[in-house]
Amino acid sequence: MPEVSVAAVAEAERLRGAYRWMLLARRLEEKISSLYHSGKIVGGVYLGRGQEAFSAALGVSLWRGRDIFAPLIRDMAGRLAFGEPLLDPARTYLGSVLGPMRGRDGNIHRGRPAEGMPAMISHLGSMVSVVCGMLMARRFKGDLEAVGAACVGDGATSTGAFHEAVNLAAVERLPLVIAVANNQFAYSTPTERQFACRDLTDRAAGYGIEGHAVDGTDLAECLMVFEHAVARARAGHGPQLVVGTLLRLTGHGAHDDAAYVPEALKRTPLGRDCLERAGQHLITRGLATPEELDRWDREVTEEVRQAVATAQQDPVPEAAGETWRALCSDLQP
Amino acid sequence: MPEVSVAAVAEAERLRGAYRWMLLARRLEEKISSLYHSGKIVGGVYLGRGQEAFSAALGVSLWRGRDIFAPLIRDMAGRLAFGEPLLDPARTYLGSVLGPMRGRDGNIHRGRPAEGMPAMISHLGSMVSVVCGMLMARRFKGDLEAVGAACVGDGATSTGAFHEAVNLAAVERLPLVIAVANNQFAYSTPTERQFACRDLTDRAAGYGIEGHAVDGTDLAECLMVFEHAVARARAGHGPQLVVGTLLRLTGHGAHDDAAYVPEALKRTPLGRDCLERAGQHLITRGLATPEELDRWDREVTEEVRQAVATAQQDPVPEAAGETWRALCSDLQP
Amino acid sequence: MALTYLEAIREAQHRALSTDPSVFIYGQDVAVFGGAFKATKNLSREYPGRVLDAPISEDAILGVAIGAALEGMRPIVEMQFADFSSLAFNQIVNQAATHFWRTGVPCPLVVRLPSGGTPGSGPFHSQMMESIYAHYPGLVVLTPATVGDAYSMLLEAIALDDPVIFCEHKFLYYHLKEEALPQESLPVGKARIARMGRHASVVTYSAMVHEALRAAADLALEGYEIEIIDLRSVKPIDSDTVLASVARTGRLLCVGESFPWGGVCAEVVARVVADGFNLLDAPPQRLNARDTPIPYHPNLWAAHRPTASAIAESLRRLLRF
Amino acid sequence: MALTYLEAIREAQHRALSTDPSVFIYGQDVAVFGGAFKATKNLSREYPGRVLDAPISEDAILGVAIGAALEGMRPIVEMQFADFSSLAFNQIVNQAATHFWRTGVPCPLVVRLPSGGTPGSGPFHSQMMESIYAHYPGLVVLTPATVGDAYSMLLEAIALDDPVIFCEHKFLYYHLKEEALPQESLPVGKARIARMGRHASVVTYSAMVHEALRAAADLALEGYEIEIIDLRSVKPIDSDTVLASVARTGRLLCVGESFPWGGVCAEVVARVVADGFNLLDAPPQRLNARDTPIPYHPNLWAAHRPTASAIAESLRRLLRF
Ligand SMILES: Cc1ncc(C[n+]2csc(CCOP(=O)(O)OP(=O)(O)O)c2C)c(N)n1
Ligand SMILES: Cc1ncc(C[n+]2csc(CCOP(=O)(O)OP(=O)(O)O)c2C)c(N)n1
Ligand SMILES: [Mg+2]
Ligand SMILES: [Mg+2]
Repeated sequence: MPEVSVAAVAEAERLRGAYRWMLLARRLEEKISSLYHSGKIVGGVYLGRGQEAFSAALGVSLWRGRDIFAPLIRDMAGRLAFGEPLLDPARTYLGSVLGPMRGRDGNIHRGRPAEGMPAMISHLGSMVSVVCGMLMARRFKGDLEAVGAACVGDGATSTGAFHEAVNLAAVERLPLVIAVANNQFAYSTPTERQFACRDLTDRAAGYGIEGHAVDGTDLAECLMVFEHAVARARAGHGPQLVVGTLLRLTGHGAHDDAAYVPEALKRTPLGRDCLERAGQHLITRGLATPEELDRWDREVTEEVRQAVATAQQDPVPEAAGETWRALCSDLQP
Repeated sequence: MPEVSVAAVAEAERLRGAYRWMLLARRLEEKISSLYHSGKIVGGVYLGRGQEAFSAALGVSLWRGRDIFAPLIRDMAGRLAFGEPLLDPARTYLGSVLGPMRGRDGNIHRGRPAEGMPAMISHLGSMVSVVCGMLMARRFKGDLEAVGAACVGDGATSTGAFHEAVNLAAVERLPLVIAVANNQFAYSTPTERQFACRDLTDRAAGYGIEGHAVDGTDLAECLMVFEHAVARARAGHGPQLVVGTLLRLTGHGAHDDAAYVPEALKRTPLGRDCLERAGQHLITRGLATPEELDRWDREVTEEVRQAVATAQQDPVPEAAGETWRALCSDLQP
Repeated sequence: MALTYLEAIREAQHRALSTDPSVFIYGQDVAVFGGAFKATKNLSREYPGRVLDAPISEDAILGVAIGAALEGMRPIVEMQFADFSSLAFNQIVNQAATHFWRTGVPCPLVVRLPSGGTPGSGPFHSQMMESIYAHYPGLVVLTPATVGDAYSMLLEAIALDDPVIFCEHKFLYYHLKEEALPQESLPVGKARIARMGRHASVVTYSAMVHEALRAAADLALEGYEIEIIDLRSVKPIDSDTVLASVARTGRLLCVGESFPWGGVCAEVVARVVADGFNLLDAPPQRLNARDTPIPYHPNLWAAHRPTASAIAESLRRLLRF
Repeated sequence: MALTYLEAIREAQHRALSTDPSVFIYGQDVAVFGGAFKATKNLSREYPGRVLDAPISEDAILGVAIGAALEGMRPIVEMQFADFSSLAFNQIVNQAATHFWRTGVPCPLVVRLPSGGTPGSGPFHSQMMESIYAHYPGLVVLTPATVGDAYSMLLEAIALDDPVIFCEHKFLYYHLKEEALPQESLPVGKARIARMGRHASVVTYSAMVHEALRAAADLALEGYEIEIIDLRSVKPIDSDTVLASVARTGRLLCVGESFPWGGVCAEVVARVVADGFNLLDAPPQRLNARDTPIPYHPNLWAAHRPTASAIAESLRRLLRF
């Protein structure tokens, strides 16, 4: 058996680990999608198919339980990698009252803000400044090590909220990683109707921050870039803008057939499936065997089955049990 | 008498013309400031001292009556150069009911939107997208020649409104000139608490538009850059970001002594008075004599005196004459 | 050939584009895609260059509409959901609403807000915002409850010289059908008697009109004739029609889907008691959604907003008084 | 050593910073400059690193406050003028207000809004926004009218676990003085009887309390005893105190400086008639600002907002009824 360096072992483990999260996210979302089409899901369904590499790479690059991760609508892989319990998505999508939002809010809006994962509001761009505030709080409290990551899409970069937050993060030199998944579309709107710059990383200089471009379909590259960006942020080099180029391999939501995505675009390198590529990569580099991948697949499929089965047994919210109070103090409105 | 080219004559005329607008603005604002301190002005006073070259150069670069000019709080010079009647500021500051806003709104908020000069609201950054809309209207109506200019300060570049508008202008490839007067402060806040980029022109690439840096204290340079930018916009090259570097040679408002501006900064080249420099330039290049400048000074001072005297005789708004209706249609609220 | 409420909205835009060259449509995904709800389906093909996709920039979208309006255009803005207009709030209330009064130059534009709750939509895709916008001077705020009104009021909104907030209700988009578009219609600013009655008046608007009608049908079985007033426009409010109804019935219940504090119902009650105090035989009542964000789970949502049975319950209490 | 309303606000922040390490102040020009109105004067020197200048980014400023609050801090945000909070509207009503209800994690922050009209300030530096924020579930909205309340309510606001919109009135900043800060005070959520009376009740808040007191003094000369209720907090509203007053006087006038459509006055009237209809001897009335933007010229401004004489006039009509 040839000698392998510690670094190589660690890298192999990271790749294998990230791949497994990608696989879990893919299988979970496939299940949610099929439940949606049979009318079993409460609320809307937005999937991350094609974006698992980019998302999982970010998730595994952060310190669970220490860092901050603000996912967006296509970050199932990153959420799971960062430590979200599998039951959280299962419960929210199936309308269980035991999910983290107790039926009050749902699906992509779920979060565990006390554990470093804010619960997004729908208004795109709005979470970036919230992560800034969390990081400022850490700094006030003397924690100079924590990194915060905020995920957005290409479309969200057009929001005023995004701009204000990134600029503010630059002024405060916050350890913020801004992960932009440029999946070529915002709902049906192609990037040429969204911005006119050559590449979204061109924005970095305008904020005075560091920018990184990455092929979002390539897990190994995503891991490398995010690990680097997180390390730079942690080391005090200020906000890091990471732009991943990829294609949304699904409709905007489960209701959308994405007929507006040109066939030709799907056949470009952008259209490659990051999960398949990552699997190939593991096999080609000898980091996993095809049998292993198959076994993982069976394992995660079973994990998904169990989580969904549990959530399906859960009680649903009942109006009678609601307090109908929005205030946390005991003031009487 | 040596032969001079047509271009040289035209350039001389532009310099002389712009200088005269600067002088008029300076004298008018000095008058308003002294009226303010004797309690004769209605509302707040924000002055453009030190910014006349940058502002006037933009004003004279536009086509009066055809183009669009959206001034901000320090653009007295540009307004006058673009064609605002001197009585408009005199009347608004003195609370005449005959001013363009009829006492309903005042001072820096005055405008003549039907004549290409929108009336600003206070919320910084909000006017840029309004100019975009005006330009889109022109395009809809088949006018492909008009240019629109929107003025902002360094501070306003941090607003979401600014970002959304510039990005949208780039997507629509609008003939928009964005004039950023970087006067080193937003009220008391220095630029290092406002943004972290090396230079605000670094933002241009991030929007995919053309950017131009200019010494805002140098009239000749401002003229050259704005004429170039306006011509580029008019020729279909899309939005042009022009950043003028200068210093606000006054408080934020007439109520502010600007004690927070370091003395050392005032002694840098940024602190040079653009009006004096422009006068020197005219004399040195033989484009005007000291006597001519003195004569202009007497002339504009007299113009100011007359405008103020007229405005002071004007009737003031009376509540009894108000319709107290905000709707323009005859719907009864 | 029955037409839905949503199709009526599309038809009105179609007609406006075809008859007035100054009309254009601006919003996210409105062009080729035809809008998130398909309210602009095919319009970009039929009117090339006049139905434009916007970036995700609600503030700038409104700024563009305002600027274009000042230059004589008549923009129709589609917000993808009413809830996202919170990001255009400043441009709407401070720029569009104040413009005519400040400058004498009108600012004719329409902001279409897909409003209101549907099951599973949650706190950020269910809001009613009419009470917020109606608070501000200079805006007209419309809340059509029928297919015919969706059509005729949208056409009127486009023709008005004032900025109009057009609150269309998503719950009615596909549910509500009518056989044909109206030839005639009440003008904006006039309320409609949706059902005549004499024991109590329900004043309401938008989707709640239909809940109220169902409640009235229930109470008819109990021998009560409930009059239902559909406000149609919440700014201006047609106080005359409301007062005339209260004069007939002596009892008032005002029903709204928005949050309970302030808003349309409070305004209607305050007007009625100021000008029609002596017409009342019982304390006027309000029924609104609960004072929490709008829940995502349908079980909670159904208990959050007023429903036919909650309205009927309120009416029974009011009638017992 | 008399203290102004503004100094009381500064003192409250001073005390909060000194007693609670989780408090910090964020806003434009609040640090070395001490704020546009000097409400944070010297605080950045006394509490280095805890009073921070923000860029002109109202949305992000609120986002920062929310994020910091979620992590256990207690941010105080100063808006330079209440009017500019329109740009933080989304973060306030959709993020801060909904957070506890959605997630169970509190979001304790205070947004200080320098509010209300002063002569010559015009449409964008004069607004009252309490009616907008109070509409949304999840917010507490305070409107102190006295030096003592400015102090004690701000301290209470900072200590509350809910997001608080603190509407301080610019017209009172320098005008209003008191000899000392209060040792005790009414809790947030309780209204105050600012003047006892028996012929009519004026329910009001913020700067209008003082106009109403002047009107009451005038009417006293005419033999009428007017009771003045200072709401102090407009969300929650202390309906009990209001109803008790109406029970004593039988007549209600509600006065507010904000726009007339909806809002605090409509809410108060709607509550009183729903729960205290039989207490009323006359139709309850409202007096608000006019339904136009706020005029810049002092002549127009004085006629736009309610004044002591306009209140007295309304009261005379109410008393004649
Ligand atoms: C401010 C705002 N405007 C509009 C929407 C409606 N909306 C939801 S997702 C979406 C497209 C987002 O595109 P992008 O940011 O590229 O993310 P992607 O869906 O491609 O992952 C839009 C317009 C929203 N959520 N927020
Ligand atoms: C959105 C918004 N926030 C705050 C203010 C208050 N304000 C008025 S002028 C000003 C400073 C503006 O600085 P800058 O843009 O650099 O322009 P300058 O005054 O230097 O010309 C501020 C903060 C405002 N008008 N708009
Ligand atoms: Mg996208
Ligand atoms: Mg500046």
